[in-house]
Amino acid sequence: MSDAALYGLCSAVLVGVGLYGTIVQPQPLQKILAFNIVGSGTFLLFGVIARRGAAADMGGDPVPQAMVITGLVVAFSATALAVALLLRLHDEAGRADDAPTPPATDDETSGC
Amino acid sequence: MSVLRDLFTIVLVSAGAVFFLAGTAGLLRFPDPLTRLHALTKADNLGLGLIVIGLLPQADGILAGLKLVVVWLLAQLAGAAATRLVARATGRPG
Amino acid sequence: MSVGPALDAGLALLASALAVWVVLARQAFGAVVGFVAFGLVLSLAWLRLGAVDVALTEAAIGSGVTGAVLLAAVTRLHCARPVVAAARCGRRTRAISIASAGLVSAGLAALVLSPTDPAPTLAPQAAAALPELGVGNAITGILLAYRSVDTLLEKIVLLLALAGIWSLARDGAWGDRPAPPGSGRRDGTLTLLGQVLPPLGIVAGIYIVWVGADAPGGAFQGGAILAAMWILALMARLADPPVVGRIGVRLAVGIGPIVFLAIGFAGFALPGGFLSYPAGFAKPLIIVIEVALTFSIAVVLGLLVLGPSARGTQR
Amino acid sequence: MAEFLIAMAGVVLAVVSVGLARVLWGPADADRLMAAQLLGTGSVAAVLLLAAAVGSPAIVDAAVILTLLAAFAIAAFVSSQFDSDATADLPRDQQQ
Repeated sequence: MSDAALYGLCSAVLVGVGLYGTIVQPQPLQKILAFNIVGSGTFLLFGVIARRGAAADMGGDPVPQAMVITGLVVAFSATALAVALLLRLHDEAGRADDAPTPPATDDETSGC
Repeated sequence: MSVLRDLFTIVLVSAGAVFFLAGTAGLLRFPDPLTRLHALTKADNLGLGLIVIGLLPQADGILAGLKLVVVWLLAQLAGAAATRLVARATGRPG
Repeated sequence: MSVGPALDAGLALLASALAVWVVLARQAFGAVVGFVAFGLVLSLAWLRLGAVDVALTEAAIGSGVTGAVLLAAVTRLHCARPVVAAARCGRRTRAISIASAGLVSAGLAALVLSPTDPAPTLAPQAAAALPELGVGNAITGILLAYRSVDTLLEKIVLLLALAGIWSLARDGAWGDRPAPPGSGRRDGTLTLLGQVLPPLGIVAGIYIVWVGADAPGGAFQGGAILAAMWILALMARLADPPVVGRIGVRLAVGIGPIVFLAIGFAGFALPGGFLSYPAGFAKPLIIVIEVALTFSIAVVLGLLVLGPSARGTQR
Repeated sequence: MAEFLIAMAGVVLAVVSVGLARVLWGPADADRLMAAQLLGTGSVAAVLLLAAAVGSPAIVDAAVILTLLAAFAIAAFVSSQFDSDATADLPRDQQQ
């Protein structure tokens, strides 16, 4: 089996595992991680396509590789935003715990 | 000459790998966090160091070799500081 | 070469196993550490796939800076009560999710195993046009010349994410300093690390940007290293986080896209198109854009790690 | 020679990834982090070996980045860890 096919299978596994985690994982932080794994799997798929397009003295097609670099940066900014939202939610929940009646925070749980 | 050079690389790189093995074994088998940290630093310093020294004859040019040494020094510095910080985080006075 | 495939198989297995661990771990800290390890393994996989540029980015951003954000977040979440009463899914939901995720995986695997022949590639075109740009690294050429609109929009995405994070600040803290990373406790070792590592890291970051024209490297990777060194100095309390409302901070954040856009619009006047470079000036313009971008990327990534403003953080 | 170096990269990675069992077992968070640090050092070694095998000096840059950011990630962990120690005994409204 060629290295491209091997990593291609790996990317398929990563997307599946990440998708499962995104749906099933109850902890919001791990949901974010699982979603990032879906992203990594997708990027790896791009890497495999790039590898197959190796030509002109290059190890791989540079166009998908450049798109992955862009994608990694975007994925990071989305993750940072998601984590900041989560921390803020956490602060609000912690504050609300001291109040007599906790407000509805079931947005997270109702999806599951 | 080239045979001798390759032999040097093979011996030192293998020795480095052995230190990684020892470090991992220590990390898995030692009873408490501080002794495990002790095992880890062996792999960090000696394992990587031996591999870098072993690779030096394979580097083409002085600059490339220098970069290898810089990587090792950086790893040393970072590893030493990180070890102390982790030791502190285990909750005992470092 | 019989050992190569074995190494590839090992890396693919390790990555998959770590992904499973991250998704199924019962304890968030273990999951985060697993994720950082997963990033490391992936950057090795990228090296094996011949994509050194991507490996550098994955190591710097995918594993390093993301890892720092997650590690800091997980300790903050750890020491208090859980946010939401985490409802576990029922057995039926699990079964349906496993089936659908498996279906997606199987579909992707089938696609991967039936490659088109000849494989589509733009490598020859990219290589043929490179001498015109005067840039040796095809990926830098693509990011800053052929598909520079993507790169520009990506910068805008970074700015949007930053605006989103800043808008999570409480009313009283609006435009003030973000909380410094870590704790207020000074520690000798941390101070030493904060004093010694950033100078070396800044040299390494600038070097990575500089070689990016002709060898793997570039603005993203270099910018991420610079951002990490800045955050390290802030952790060691060698500097204070900036007051984000200040005009200087806004300018630092925007200078990269501004220069990019200015040169882009100048393209209308000179060679006749948005983001097209006049013949012979491609390389100097690319370098100007790259330097401005690196600076902005470093500042934005750092501010993304710092998070929203918080009041009363000056000690 | 290239084959030997690639094989050694695989050996070091295999050895070090066995240590990842500590991420699963713990018990302390520091143990999990130690396993990750070991994987980091092992990856740096593997990258250097691969660079020598392929004969591409650019790959060494990946090792530089990995080393720098491993130190950074550990500092991030430890300094936030201090945070939870330091504020654990404060009343809640003073933690923010």
